[in-house]
Amino acid sequence: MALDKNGIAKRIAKEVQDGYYVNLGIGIPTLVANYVRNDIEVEFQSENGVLGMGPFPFEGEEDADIINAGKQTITTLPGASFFDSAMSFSMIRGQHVHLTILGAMEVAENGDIANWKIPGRMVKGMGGAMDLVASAENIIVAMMHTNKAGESKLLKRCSLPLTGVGCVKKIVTNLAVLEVTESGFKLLERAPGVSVEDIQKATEGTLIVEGAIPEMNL
Amino acid sequence: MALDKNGIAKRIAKEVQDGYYVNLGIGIPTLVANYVRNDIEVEFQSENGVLGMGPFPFEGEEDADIINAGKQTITTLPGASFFDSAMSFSMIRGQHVHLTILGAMEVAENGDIANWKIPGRMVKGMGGAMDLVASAENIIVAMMHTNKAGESKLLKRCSLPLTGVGCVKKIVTNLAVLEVTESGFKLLERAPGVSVEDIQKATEGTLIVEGAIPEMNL
Amino acid sequence: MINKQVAGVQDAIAGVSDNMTCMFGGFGLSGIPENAIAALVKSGVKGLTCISNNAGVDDFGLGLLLHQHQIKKMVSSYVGENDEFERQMLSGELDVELIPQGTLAERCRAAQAGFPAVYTPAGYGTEVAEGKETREFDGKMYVLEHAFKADFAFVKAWKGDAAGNLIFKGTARNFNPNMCGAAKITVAEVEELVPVGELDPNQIHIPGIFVQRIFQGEKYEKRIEQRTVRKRE
Amino acid sequence: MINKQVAGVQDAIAGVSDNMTCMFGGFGLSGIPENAIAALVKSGVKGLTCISNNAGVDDFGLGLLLHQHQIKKMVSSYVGENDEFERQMLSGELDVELIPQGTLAERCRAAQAGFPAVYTPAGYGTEVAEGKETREFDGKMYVLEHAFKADFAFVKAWKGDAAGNLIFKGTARNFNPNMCGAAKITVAEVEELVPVGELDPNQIHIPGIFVQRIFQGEKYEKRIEQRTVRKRE
Repeated sequence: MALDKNGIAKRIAKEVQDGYYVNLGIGIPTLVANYVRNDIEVEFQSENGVLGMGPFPFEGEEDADIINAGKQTITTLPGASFFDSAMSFSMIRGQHVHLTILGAMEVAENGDIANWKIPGRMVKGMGGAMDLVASAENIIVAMMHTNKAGESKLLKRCSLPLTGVGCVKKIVTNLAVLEVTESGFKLLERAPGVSVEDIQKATEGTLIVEGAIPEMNL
Repeated sequence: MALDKNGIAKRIAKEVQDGYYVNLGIGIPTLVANYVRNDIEVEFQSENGVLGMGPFPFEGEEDADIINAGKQTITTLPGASFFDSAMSFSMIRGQHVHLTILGAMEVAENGDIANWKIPGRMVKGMGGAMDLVASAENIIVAMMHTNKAGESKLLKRCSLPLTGVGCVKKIVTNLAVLEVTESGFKLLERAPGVSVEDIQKATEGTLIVEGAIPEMNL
Repeated sequence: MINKQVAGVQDAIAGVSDNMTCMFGGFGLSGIPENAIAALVKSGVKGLTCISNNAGVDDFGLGLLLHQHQIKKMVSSYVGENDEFERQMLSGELDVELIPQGTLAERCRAAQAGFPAVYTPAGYGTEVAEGKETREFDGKMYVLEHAFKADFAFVKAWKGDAAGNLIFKGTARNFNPNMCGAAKITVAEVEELVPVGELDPNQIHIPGIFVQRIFQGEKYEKRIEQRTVRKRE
Repeated sequence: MINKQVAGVQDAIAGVSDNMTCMFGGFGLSGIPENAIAALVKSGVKGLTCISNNAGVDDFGLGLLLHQHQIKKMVSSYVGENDEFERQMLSGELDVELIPQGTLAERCRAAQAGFPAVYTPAGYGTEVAEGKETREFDGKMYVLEHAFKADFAFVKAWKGDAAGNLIFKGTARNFNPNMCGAAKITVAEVEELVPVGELDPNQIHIPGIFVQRIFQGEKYEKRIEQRTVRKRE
């Protein structure tokens, strides 16, 4: 059975390691924070200028001056810090942030990513996504395997304007976990009950299947 | 009579205008602070990371953590701030500091300055001088007109390794006030009792004398 | 101490004229110069090029200037949540230049710090880099991005003093410190103007040298865009 | 919270080996990592390239490492006040690269912030620019200066916590914040290590993400180089 958004977030949470500073994009990535093991030490950075984000505030305790990059009211944990935008992107560009998790409209088998613009439609902008994907050593894309029209989002070449080139390392979708390799999308894991054929059918780009593909352990 | 170091400082202090942020080099420039009119508002910046320097501390109140670029213990005035070296040079490079006053071994008639290195001798380094002269819009050199051997320090071309090119605007020496112009050192003022001939004799570079040259009003 | 205090918002915006380029601090509606924006709306100044991470919402922030057709061009990283913006953009009335958020921050910082341009990896290989110089360093590609040139920077801080020293609060800090000194004239508005000497010199985020005018805003709405909360258990 | 605290200076300098490049914060003797330097002297590590604005005095600061012939090269802006330094430099034993102070600060910041190089006007037309790329922007000439590449950065702060957050005091701040995160491993020593949560998140100069190891120094001499005072009237 294909995963839902929370399932994807749950699977990605397993990629988060002890001692990681992590930047979470808007959407599914935001949910990842809910599933990180609590026996490891992880800090969440938001590019608008906070490190050490905690959960949402209790009702009545919201502060307009303490938000995340999704403009949501948040709290901070002990050890947190606030800083300006230039310093925030120093953390990102300088690769001090270990892991970036973000959504995508398309990913190509060479690691290109498109997630900011659909020609002809109102374009909202790239925000910090172009800095994040151009800088992070470790980028995981969280997305549905196909779009609303049922078309694959894992392509030979992106058709939409790019956000970054050759930068995506891993993709977790509702159907599978895939690694971007020199020869294409290498299938690592299947969602529970999803077959390799299902994944193949939903993948336009080159899919590499080697040996038996295990089911995700969630 | 030629000025002493305090006389030079006193004359330069008249160049400091209301609302100026000023960086003072080591030596004669440091003395300028003592002679700035107290009916104008001026703030002194030191490139090691302080704005709003005050006088030396009272005996027993020295703080190893509060020094100027000459490594002297200092105090700060109300409204002062501390900052890191990168921000300090942002103030300088970004031309937020209005006036830089520094010493020199040689100045050339095209505005070149040499003040950091004598080949064959122990070289201590340029410190912040190269940043200051390359950035400041308004640079005044404070120095003796001749060196200890009696040789002119106002030259056609500098003989020593340069600190910066075409940057000096004004020079105040023990003998004169001079402006650097496209055609050479323009004599603006004489030290009290010093003749134009005295100045001409002590100046190797092109000296421009137009009309009567007034004595300095100290 | 060099005194930067002006009587109020009218003196603070003096000199802003048609077709100027202005920077505005803030991320979403957090940390925006509310009082300066309100005064600019009243002033009727037109043809502004605005450098701001976002463009406000329909009835607040830069959205107020958009609504009065006072903005000719926006330079931003993200401009969602604004119907009037969308309408003007799609009709071609409004020119929009979208740039990466880190690039926006660093082009401000470059202007503040006297750097002509910076090499950033952001946007390499995308349409953002089209027509721009690119260059390899150590096997990685970078895009040359130039320092902004702006006439005014409007920033908002939490506390400040007449010397122009500023302290920001929480994530309302964002682009505000990077814009100070990045324009010919920096106008800072603060929630609280404290007596000179009250701010700890060690804890000042932006020294007064980067600020030309400072005033205490009359009031701050500090609107929240996404009120997210959790229930007490 | 990611814990950066190490037991003491020995753990803090673990991994420093011969011929590495190390950054040291401080201006003159103000804000230098006294405890790390003392431990490096004891460790006997040799062939170090040191990036530091100054080189200490004969019997303190980096002068202690020089005295034991542990330094191969100094990258500094000013190296006076040190006889042993002079002797080693003139004899050719010690390699010295002198660079402008603002360039030194910005090459640190570039490394911290992921910029490969910066264009600075400092040193243009001087021997500092020899062999370097120069370029005109808007009629002014600039020199391309590259980000430092260092193995360790040793910095000293006033207060810190186990998360690696740092607050500096007075002009002892200087190069210390710019060096945090500018090397593969940043080692911070503090006068006082406070419980996590005690530092105001709004007033932290360097967030812990830039620091890999932190410890409280056993003692600080904080020597004054030029004790200048005035008499009470």
